Amino acid sequence: MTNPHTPAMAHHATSAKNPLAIQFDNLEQQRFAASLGMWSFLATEILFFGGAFLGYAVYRNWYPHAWAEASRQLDLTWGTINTAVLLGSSLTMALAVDEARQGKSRGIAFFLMLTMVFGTAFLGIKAYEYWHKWHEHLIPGTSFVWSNPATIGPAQLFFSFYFVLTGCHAVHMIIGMALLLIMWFKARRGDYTAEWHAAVENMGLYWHFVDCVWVFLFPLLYLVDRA
Amino acid sequence: MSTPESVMKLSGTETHEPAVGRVAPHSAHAGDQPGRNYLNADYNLWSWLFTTDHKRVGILYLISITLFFFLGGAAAVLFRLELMTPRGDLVKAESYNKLFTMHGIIMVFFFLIPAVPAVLGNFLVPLMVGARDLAFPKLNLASWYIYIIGGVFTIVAVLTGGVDTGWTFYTPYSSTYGNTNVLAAAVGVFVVGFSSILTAVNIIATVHTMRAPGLSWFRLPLFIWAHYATSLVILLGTPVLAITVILVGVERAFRVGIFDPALGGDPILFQHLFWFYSHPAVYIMVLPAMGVVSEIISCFARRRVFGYKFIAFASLAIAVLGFLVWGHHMFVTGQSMYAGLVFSFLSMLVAIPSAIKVFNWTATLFKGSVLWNTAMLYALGFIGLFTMGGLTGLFLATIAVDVHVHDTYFIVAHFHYIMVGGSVMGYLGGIHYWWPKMTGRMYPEGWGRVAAILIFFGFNLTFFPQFVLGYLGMPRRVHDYVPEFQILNVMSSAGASILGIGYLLPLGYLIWSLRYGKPAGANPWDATGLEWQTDSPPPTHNFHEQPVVLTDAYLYEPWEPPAQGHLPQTPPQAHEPAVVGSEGQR
Amino acid sequence: MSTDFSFFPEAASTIAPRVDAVYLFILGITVFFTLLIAGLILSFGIHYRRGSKASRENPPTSIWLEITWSVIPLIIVIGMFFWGADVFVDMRTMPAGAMEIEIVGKQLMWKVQHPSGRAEINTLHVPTGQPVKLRMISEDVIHSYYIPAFRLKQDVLPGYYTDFWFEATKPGDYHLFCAEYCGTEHSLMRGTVTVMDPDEFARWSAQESRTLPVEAGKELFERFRCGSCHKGAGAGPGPALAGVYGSLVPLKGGGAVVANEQYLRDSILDPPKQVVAGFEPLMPSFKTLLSEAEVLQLIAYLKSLSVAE
Amino acid sequence: MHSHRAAYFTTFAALMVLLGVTVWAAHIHLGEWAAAVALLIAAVKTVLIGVIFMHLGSESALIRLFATAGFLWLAIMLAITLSDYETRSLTPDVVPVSSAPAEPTPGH
Repeated sequence: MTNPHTPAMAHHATSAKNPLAIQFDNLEQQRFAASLGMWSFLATEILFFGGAFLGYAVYRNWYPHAWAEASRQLDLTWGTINTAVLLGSSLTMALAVDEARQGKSRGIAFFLMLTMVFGTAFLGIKAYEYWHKWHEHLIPGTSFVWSNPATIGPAQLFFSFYFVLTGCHAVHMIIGMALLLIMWFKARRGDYTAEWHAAVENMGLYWHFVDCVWVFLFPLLYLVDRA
Repeated sequence: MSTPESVMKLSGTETHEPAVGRVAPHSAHAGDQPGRNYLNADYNLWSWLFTTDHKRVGILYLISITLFFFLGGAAAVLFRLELMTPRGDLVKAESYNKLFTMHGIIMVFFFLIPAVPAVLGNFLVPLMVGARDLAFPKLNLASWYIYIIGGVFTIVAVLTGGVDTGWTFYTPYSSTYGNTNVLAAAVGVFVVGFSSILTAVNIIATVHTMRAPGLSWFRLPLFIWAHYATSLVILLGTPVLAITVILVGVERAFRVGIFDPALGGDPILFQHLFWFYSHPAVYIMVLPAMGVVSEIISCFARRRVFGYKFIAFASLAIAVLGFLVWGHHMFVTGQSMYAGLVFSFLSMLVAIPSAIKVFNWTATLFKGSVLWNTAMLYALGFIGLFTMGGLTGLFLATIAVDVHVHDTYFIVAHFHYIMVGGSVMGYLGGIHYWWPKMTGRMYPEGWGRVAAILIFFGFNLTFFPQFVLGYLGMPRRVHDYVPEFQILNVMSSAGASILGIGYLLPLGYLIWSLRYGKPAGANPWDATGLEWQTDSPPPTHNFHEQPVVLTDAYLYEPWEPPAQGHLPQTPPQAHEPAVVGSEGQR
Repeated sequence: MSTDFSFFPEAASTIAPRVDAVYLFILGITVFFTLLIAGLILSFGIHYRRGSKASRENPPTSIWLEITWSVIPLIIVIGMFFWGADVFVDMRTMPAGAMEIEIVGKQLMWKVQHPSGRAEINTLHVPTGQPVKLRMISEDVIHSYYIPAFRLKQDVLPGYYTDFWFEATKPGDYHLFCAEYCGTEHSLMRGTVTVMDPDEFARWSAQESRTLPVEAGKELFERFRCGSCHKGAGAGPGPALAGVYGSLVPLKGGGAVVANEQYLRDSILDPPKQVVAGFEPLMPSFKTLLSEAEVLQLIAYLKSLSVAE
Repeated sequence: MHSHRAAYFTTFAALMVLLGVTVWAAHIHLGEWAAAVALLIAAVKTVLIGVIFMHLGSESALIRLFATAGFLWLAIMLAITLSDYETRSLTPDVVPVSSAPAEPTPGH
């Protein structure tokens, strides 16, 4: 009984020409497992950010005015531009996955590079905003300066959650950018074919998820009450 | 390929053809020469440290988890000795606090949560569903490395001064007032959380997509149902612990007030976030052990598990209801009275699925042919002690009694009855039940039973007096107590030493059996289930031929194979319909 | 405090027998089901042990069995819930006009302040037959004021008042523990609760003529010249304080809150937090100037202002 | 495999419009509805991204279940915890001393 798999060595390398892993029977099963695994991981990410949203919800409920005041300190124009940039990167990521479905390696590489450009732009704007907060002494802790003594406590809470939420989001972006870079090299090498490109699809899921987190973060942090 | 065992290894009833057919799909592995298995496939360290074989990752976990179990146990023996006397005289207050914190953190995060899923789950889930490996073997290895990294952080935290906040890290003590290595321990706990997340993702993907042909959901062994439910709880709970630990770490590292009342923060918010994970975590710890018990009871009672569907859905019900009840840990903090009543009611409901399981296990013994060997002793011990653990949980769910017994030794006794009486007995039962399959060797039956009985009585002597201590009002985590509690504490310490010896025995004879144990055939207990249809120890890719499941699980009654061709109607999720007999049409 | 060994704690408060009743009911249920399960396991295990001649045909698989052992436990636990909830609601409903004692928890120490002016450390003297309400706050971490003989405990939080009430019934000395782990000396944060007859308690209260908290509060009120802003009938920049305790205070920026102790404490230590409608947040914070005990004395004085009107 | 490029561009356009709407909505005085509206718009954007960019539209029901389970559990956590915070001030303690009814307290 000959079989396409090499003799049962513990380590069995899959490659572009032979993507079917030994523990799977067919590529559809392998793709479905990869997608289900990714979505399970995204469920954990939803609850990861969810825990911080719970803290946000409790304190915004307790100190509505203080949080509105603190939220107005954030630069809305840069926030809006940043959201647009991230939505743009989501578009280019989706196009990269679309290219992968058609097996066009060069197209994948191009749109992955575009996604990285948008991602870098987002992180750049974010870094500027962090510098701006540092400059304005809005980093919670001993160096925190706040005009209205009434809300100096809750304002620090707001900025604590601002930095924890956007910080975790930025870390997820950086991890995403690193993965995109690796994937860019592999795409140029032609590792992704129309028949097998689960890695690109999962990268897309991850990137879109990080974008969805920002879709919630932007209104909750920047738009508490701009009326 | 050894032919199915026709003669019953042990004395007793009729023989029968095991309920598994044979088919050779195009992807069979003639490469596995006879005599080659996952253990002797390769001997160098590289093949172990970089293995993607789920069985080897299971063994790696077995070794590291045993190390942590005895580390945590040593801390327990130390402070049990301290508690022999009312005065705090064996160790200083600081070291006592560090000891119970180390015991808590190591036992909860580094033993109980990973034990059954990472050792037995990793090893058996692919075997039981008829797959060649877990869905993501590399992730599985990464899970072990993450576990080791988390362990290193925690051990470094312990060695360089220790942590004295208790395993619950309550603020504001952990974030502002405590001055021990809270940060290092927090990072350790944060990292080890991802290890169980990866195990959960693996189990979910494997159970959904890689079941053998004919293995529909209601033909799955209950071990798989329990691990599937546990994986859901891990997935939906662990990340909340991750963000909680980050918030405490940020508050402590940058002197920022997230839970600090001085800035208007709320220390009870930390408790909400912490217990949202940590109560479901107790179900992560006990559900897999329940899965193990279902397997053992059914095999050694030679009976199909009574109410299979009820036990399966009870596991899922526990997983879901487990997320609604965390407030019963906070009845006496500033939580509102109405929320307390809601949590008390929901906590009552979560007791029902556990009750259903216990009754079903007991009913499985009825009209069975019960063999009292080691694994069965552990399983029956599990049922007895878990019943007491579960029922004493009702005292804590009843809000009026909890006000009195909260943070006393009544609580310590309750959760040890479930964790040690339940999870550890289940884990040891599983280790003994599948030891022949994992190592190809039989353990010494006599010594096994001695250890099981010793553990059962040592356990009861250790923790039953603590119920009485609890209602008398002895608070938790005290190294210096009022004199009238001494008698019960001495009894508890005596029990702890017996329990300690009881745990050392299996360590001894199991290692001994690796070298000198009788070689175990493919199916020493003549159990149903796919893991018993391959060699012991199994070849690297589990099966020489892809098994096909023809009937329900645990079919120990006499059974005739269905007419040829009329076979699995409900193909597993992602396969094309696998009709046996038509070769190559896959 | 009986130092001889006993299996059951004394019951020295009105709520204790009720908690014991629920406890014994559940204990009965636990013993019954444990023996039932253990008995069934042993009897089935032995009667149907491998190789025994017991008949084994047509083992039952009835759905009714499943339903019975789902519904019966459900009914039992629902019963437990309602009984426990009933006792708990009474625990949490503060009786009107209870004697209010203030307790400040600090690592290794319980500072107690009686309305009669007496102060205690790590001890608590209470009369029998009269509801006593303890209002508690912590100066550092979370503690838990626990009197096993009364079957009651309540966590003591930093920054937020928590309270619980009891009515002592049996004179004697009882243990007082800190039940929430609060650091190195958690186990030594113990004390004694002494329950006395009302007249003996009255004599005890009068023994040391300490200043009444109301007087101490008045002295603090004058020392910090609170009256310079809080003149009568809102004449000054601060709202009038006479009759403020218990009234519904409209807040600047909408909403209103009942001026309970928590509101008064927050307004003293963190004035701009909830500014009264029609006033500006001019009041400086007294957070560094007043200890929790002094804040409680000021609040006692403010409450006396409303009763005096 | 044909390209969905057109669908992605229209989705992107819709997302940008919704971004504008959410910014505009923050500037009009909605009072306590502001949070609800902002979350609603964000939810719509997330569903758009999920269904089209993340191909949930064409995935099997099981994967859609896993996608929504995370949000469901988040809702459980938020709902029960916030219910505690809402009812914390409702403890049935005594009406404050000053306006306590004049009935004689037992035991005096």
